[in-house]
Amino acid sequence: MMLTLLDELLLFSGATLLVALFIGRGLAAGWMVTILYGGQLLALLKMAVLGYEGGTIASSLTLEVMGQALSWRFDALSWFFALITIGSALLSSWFSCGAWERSYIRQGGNIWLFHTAMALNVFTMLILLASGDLLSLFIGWELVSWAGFLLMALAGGVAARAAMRYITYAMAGGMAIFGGLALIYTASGSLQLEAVTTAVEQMSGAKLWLLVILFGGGFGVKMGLMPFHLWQAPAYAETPGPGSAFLGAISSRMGLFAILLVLVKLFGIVKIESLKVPFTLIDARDLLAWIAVFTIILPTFTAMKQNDARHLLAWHGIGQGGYMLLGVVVADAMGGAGGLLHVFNHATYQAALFMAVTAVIYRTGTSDLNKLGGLVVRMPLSFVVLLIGIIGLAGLPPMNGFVSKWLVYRSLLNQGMPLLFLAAVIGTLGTILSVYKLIHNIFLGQLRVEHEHVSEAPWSMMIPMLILSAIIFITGLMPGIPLEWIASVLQTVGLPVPDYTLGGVESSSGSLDMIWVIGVLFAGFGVGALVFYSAGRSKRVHQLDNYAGGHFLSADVRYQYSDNFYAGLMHLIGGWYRGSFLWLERGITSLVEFLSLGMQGLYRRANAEFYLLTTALFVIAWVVI
Amino acid sequence: MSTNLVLIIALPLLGAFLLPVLMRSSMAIALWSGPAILIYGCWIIADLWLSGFAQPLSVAIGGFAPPLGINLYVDSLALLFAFAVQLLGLVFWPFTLDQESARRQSLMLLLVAASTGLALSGDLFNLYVFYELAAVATFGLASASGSGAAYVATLRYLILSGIGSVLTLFGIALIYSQTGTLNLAHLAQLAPEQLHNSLGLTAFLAILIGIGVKAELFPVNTWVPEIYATASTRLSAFLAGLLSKLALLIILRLLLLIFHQPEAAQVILILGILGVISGELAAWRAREMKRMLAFSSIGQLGMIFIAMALPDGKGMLAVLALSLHHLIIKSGLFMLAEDWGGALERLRGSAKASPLGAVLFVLFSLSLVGMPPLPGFWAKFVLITELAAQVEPLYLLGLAVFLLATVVEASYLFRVAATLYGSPAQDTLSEEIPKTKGLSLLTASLFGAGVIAVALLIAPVGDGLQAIAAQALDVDLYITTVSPAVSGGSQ
Amino acid sequence: MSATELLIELILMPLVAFVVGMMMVLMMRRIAAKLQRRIGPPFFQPLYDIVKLHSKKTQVSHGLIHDIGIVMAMGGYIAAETLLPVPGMNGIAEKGGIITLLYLMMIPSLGLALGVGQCANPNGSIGIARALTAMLAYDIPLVIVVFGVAYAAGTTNLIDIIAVQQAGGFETWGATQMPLLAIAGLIAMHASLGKQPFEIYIAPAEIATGPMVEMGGKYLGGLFVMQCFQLYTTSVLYVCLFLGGGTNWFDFLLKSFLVLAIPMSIAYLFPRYRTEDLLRLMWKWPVMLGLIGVAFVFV
Amino acid sequence: MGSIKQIPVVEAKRTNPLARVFDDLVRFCRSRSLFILHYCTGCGAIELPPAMTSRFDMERLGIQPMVSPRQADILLITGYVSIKTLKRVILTYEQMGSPKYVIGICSCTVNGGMYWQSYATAKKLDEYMPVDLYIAGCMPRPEAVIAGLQQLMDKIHSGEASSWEDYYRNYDYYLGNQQKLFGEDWQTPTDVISEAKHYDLLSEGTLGDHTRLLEQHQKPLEALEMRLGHEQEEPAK
Amino acid sequence: MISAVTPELILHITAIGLIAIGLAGVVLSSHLFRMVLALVIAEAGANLMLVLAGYRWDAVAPILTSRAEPAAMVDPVPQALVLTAIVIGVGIQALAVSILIRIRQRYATLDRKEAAERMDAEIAATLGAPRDISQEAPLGERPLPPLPADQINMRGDSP
Repeated sequence: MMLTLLDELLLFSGATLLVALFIGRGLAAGWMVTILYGGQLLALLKMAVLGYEGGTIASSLTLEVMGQALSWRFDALSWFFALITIGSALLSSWFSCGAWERSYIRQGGNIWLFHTAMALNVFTMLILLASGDLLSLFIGWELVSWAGFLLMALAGGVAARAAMRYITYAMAGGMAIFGGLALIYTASGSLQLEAVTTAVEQMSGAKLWLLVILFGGGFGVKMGLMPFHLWQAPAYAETPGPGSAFLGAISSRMGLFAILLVLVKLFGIVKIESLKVPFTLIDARDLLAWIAVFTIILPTFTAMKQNDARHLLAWHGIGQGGYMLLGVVVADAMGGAGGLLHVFNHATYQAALFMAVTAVIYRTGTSDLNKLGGLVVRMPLSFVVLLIGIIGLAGLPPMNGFVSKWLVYRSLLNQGMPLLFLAAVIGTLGTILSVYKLIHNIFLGQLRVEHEHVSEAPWSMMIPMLILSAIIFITGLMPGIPLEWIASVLQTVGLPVPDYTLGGVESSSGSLDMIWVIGVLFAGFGVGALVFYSAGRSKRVHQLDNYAGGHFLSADVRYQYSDNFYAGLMHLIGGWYRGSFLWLERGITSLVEFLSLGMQGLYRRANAEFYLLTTALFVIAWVVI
Repeated sequence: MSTNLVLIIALPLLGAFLLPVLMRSSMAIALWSGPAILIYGCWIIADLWLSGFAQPLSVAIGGFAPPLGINLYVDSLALLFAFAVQLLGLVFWPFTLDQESARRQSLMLLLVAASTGLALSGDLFNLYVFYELAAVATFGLASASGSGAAYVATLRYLILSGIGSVLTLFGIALIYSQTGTLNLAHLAQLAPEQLHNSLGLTAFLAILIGIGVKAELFPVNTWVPEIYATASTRLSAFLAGLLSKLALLIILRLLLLIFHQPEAAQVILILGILGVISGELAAWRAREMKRMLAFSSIGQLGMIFIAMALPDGKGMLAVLALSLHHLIIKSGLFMLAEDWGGALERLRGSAKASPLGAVLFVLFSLSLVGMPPLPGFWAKFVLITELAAQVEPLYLLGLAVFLLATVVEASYLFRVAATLYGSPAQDTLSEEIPKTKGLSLLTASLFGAGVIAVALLIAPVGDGLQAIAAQALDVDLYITTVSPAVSGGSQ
Repeated sequence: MSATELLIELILMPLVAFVVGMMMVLMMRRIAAKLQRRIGPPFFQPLYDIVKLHSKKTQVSHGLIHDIGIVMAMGGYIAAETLLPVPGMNGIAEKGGIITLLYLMMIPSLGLALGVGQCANPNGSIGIARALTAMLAYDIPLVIVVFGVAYAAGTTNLIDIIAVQQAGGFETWGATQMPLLAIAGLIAMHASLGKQPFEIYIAPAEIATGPMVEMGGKYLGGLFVMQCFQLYTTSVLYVCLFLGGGTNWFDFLLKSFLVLAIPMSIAYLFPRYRTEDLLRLMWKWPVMLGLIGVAFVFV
Repeated sequence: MGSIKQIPVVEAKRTNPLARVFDDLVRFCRSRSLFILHYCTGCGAIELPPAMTSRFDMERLGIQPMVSPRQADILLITGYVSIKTLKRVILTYEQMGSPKYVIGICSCTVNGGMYWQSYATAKKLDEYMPVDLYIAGCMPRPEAVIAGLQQLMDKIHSGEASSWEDYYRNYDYYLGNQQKLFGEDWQTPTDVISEAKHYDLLSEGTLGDHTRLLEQHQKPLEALEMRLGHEQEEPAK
Repeated sequence: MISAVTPELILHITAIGLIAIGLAGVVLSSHLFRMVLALVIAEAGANLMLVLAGYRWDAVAPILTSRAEPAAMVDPVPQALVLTAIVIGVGIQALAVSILIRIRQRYATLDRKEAAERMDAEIAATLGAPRDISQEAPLGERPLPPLPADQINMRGDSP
């Protein structure tokens, strides 16, 4: 049997898993696994033709089970997501090697399980990305869900509870997809990808709606779309450091992949647009777009209230997912490109941010935003990484997040969607607010006495962070590099392709050239610096030499503002949170609990059997007569 | 060959009565005779299977040809279950030897004999007799622990079962008064004219409720949590794993051969849905391993009932797959529960003490909720594709309930898994954490290996099951096999 | 356009902005003085202040980020000026467009925020928190307004937006075409200037000028420079969006000063809004006006 | 108790004519842009609002109120200074950026005024910090304040207002007086000696017995320099 | 057939009536022994039903003698079945009674509710688990722990 390139990649990935599984306890295991991830990346790059020109590469492995044919293949879409997956796995794994690993073991963590779970996640994700029919898609989907569960539950305690919550949500989503799968199978008698298109053409409006809801909901759970977003933040945040970087970067994007594959490529946006929401003026596409913007706004503002750096970032991860979906469902050239570019960009800065926070935890032992401060003088490189990351996250120039958000905005503007546009901008503003809180409370302000002797994170952690920072900046400067891959992805899923250049996008209605923008920005900084440094030399003073209305500051007085950071804002909108959809989850939980109690009562009552028997007889009598 | 097949019922029956006597003379013989009988039974069936068993065959007993005489009907489905009975009888054999266990061993043999009879019998009244025989053996085994709770539970089970047998008898009487025969093949011929009316439906429903007591059918399954909580784990495993499936097999045969009316299917569907809802939800709140498994088993059987209710035998493959899957998984889980019975909270941190047990638990749970490469997924997949193909809203409701129940199932099973892997409370001594060990762990590992083997060999296993299902679905084949006269052939 | 011309434009644009900005600061202070029946500062007062601050002997720094923050605060605006077309000079306006411009205008705030953070003074941090909240308040109507204008013009390119308005003289001005948006934009612009009654983040008597609390010497001087740019950028942006840009420099400057004079005249008549009142005000009236205005654009 | 030393000021007039023009311009700008620190100690503060508002309008002279010592040029001591207040005044003075000017308003700052008998007030302000200008009166009217400020402007323009240098040059003297009042462990967060070195104003009067005493009691308050080292000094908790 | 009241009809009604009485007795009685007795009655009804299924009024007993076969014989099969059923029934009743004796020995009561209560308590005690339904104790921890985003480890106090 000839091995195709895809087979090589999957074998490599499987080998990584086996290495992690069997020699994961060895000290060099981390490095070995990292090198193998590098090998996977090389195997993926051998398929680079997919990313640049499109086409498909099939796996030579096919199966036939119970009359269902299973096959696997890669196209530009898979390749793009696989690139992000393996890239983030490589860097996260690199980050975990050496210093972090040792401290993790010292704290009683199981590093073998960690490496295994990471390798398993990558492997299952690749299988999902390679799925060539709906059944293999579902199989990959479930595998990814459970692999994710393993990684999330690693830390035990709070993490395990969060993972439990995740798996309940994921199962619900999985079952929705399962149901949708069955409907498609019924309609078209096949589970090949083309069958979806056939099924969709045959289906009536109501059934199609059901299908869209089942698939949208099922995939949406993984993406953390409203109102299924509650599981994500605690689950990602409580995962051990590099794991959360990896999960935050790519895991929930698998949902977007599936949405792109099924809803966009196979259903077609046109079909979705033709589904009207009854009694309203909007259609299913608008509905998805609105879900997307609420997914942007609410988690972002929830993030603002977090007091733990990891939770804050994880909540943003949910919110940023909304931009991706928004861009994709707007589905014009710029929107599609923006949504997909944001997948790439988000992976880079989210991984960098989680790594920076992990570095801080590694040195200080806490990620509590109220217990940190002033670390910039002790961990300047981590500060720079975090700064670059938050600029990307907030979508400000000159980092890459700006480009993707710009594209999404432009598409909304071109399509004339003012409310969505407004909502997207509100999300961005909220992001700016909360990321400032993040960087301020960790790195700025007064250095605490107990952190006087903290030093910069070790190089084994620093290098992956710096690489990511460089990627964030370079792709911000030259977004044409990822846009080239995205162009083939857009072609693959049948969306229009924007007219891109190395520095941005050309368009008759206003274009963007990041090389120029960043050029003048840095020139501006240069001029500013010239003005600034031409004046007298400044003198550093101690942080306690500070205006306090004439008060004498001493080290034991905590002269720092970190708690209830946006007090004025919360004064107005604090009351609007109201548990942020927790009521929904609690309501469902209580309902299940209540029903469960009733059902147990049914079985456990002293003479329940007789009641039941009479009910049964009654039912029989009713049916017979 | 036919005599051999009779032997697999007759030998355990004989053994059951002789064992107490043998015990008096020689402990060693008594110790090994039971397993020897079961191994022989397994060998007979395996031999039959391997020697190119393709066509079903009918074995007349006592020289009278059906429909007058009593016959055994042996097709691959029956043979599969008969084999499972013998094998599981061996697996769950109470291996200690004293006066008390002698009684248990002979009751076990009795149970095996009756169960094999249930699997093979081709006559309605014979089924009833074997059914009652199995019930008596079950009562004996269930009350064997001797605690007050076991007695009360057994009595309640007995009364429920008694009502069931009254109803079954009533149904049989109705059928007989209508047709004058109790041979299944004969009934299958007569049914379209004589039994597809409200009288026949009443008879079927009476039998359904009656047999349903054993099959954990929704309204008559209140005995389940009590019996599983008080009886020995091995018995529970046998009851949940096998006996319920045999009762199910009877209902399935009746449904396929005789009562293929839509109303019958509808009732089964409704009861199945209710069973799923009640079982899974009740399990969600269970605080104790065995009871959780008991409730979960009710839910699982509800799913099988839903599959059974599919019209025109479409659910046959699903029923078969789900039954076998549940048989393996539940037996394995009950084996783990042998050491892990009791409050779930006590299991906190058990994974450290017994890693293999924890891994097996997770494996079984994953398969039960249907994680893809494991066999449970394929079983569920077969079911839902068939369910979704139905146009009637009730089936779609069944589909929705089935999917939601799976979510609930995952939730409570993995709560236990999380407890297993959690860190024990501060004041717990390591000796206090229950560990899985010895024979039960070995047995559970066997089941675990089985699950993995099936997962790896899913393609051939699926084909095999499809063949079995196709054979079981063929009513004409059944009729011609039992009474060749109809088609003019001769035996 | 040759590279030299472009380079000259890129140098000239911020320079002009700075000079005009200083005059705008002067105008602002003079208006305040006139309203309070004072004489007000002399003509070169903004220049005196800046020169004095830069020539202070003591330059207290709290760290590198403190310095960089100020550089970013100035540099961001200097870069923004090159995206803002003025009569005869377009700079690189077509490479960015209005969305980029709005984002570049956030860079100085972010830089300032970083610098203030490093100052390790809670008054400053509170001020920044309030400033960011205020940004959340006024950016929402501002964004609606920008959306409406860009959608009406069918482009995000400021040069095109201006060209569309200049096509038919006064009738095609944004303010004539979209009066509601113009009003909303004016209110949002007023709030974005951070002057009374929207200067909760400075609140001298409460949090000691908030972000500026630890800024002395060239640090404060940098912020004075930034303020010049800020006034210029804001008013010129408004002129470009609603008043048809400028056909010549006189026209252009007249409009810019007039636009700025309106909020300045209002500013000194009101007491300060609290943060939540500011939010409530900004999210209510200008947003409502803006949305109605956008609806008209769509009609 | 030492006395204030008259240290000759070296004229820093530069020879380059362009530089002299530049210096002149800078001095002019300094004199025309004066930020007053809002630090009101006594009853004299009541005269400042009229001086600022429409009647007298300090802004026409380029004088503005500021709230933070970092931003301000002028410290106005507007009345008696209790000992407790004096600590804050000194702290604030040291935090102001040079060149900085102190104006004592009201008689209380000159000689204690009506509080001359009080045990709790500092009588002579210039024992604790160099004062550029006194505006006597109880209280002086706004006209007097404006006149005083104008006088200060002239002094700044001509380069005479350099009392702030005196604080660095004679730090030992001022510190001695402060220590006498506040005790031996008196310390402000500002490291004046290192600033004196920074401005090249270290002279014989800067260091002395009192500064040695200060060094004994002083908790080190060196600036937290940015560190790039990866070696942890102490293991993280 | 319904128009005339035949013995057959009466007997059928009797059979169904016996079953009904039995079932009602099982459902309504609160004494375990009475429940067993009610079961016996129901079983008798079912047996009667079965006998009736094959009985013919115009025929003789199905006993083969040397004489020539009569024109009509009662169907012998149900009678054989009933015999079997009665044997099984008696066996089960005996088992039931023996269990009743054991229950009486253990719990000193044969009241249905009380026995069930005692059983529940004993199960709970042996398994070490809280009783599933209890009026006294609270429900305990929810299986799906609500993890409000803003409440978990807010200050990082917990390890």
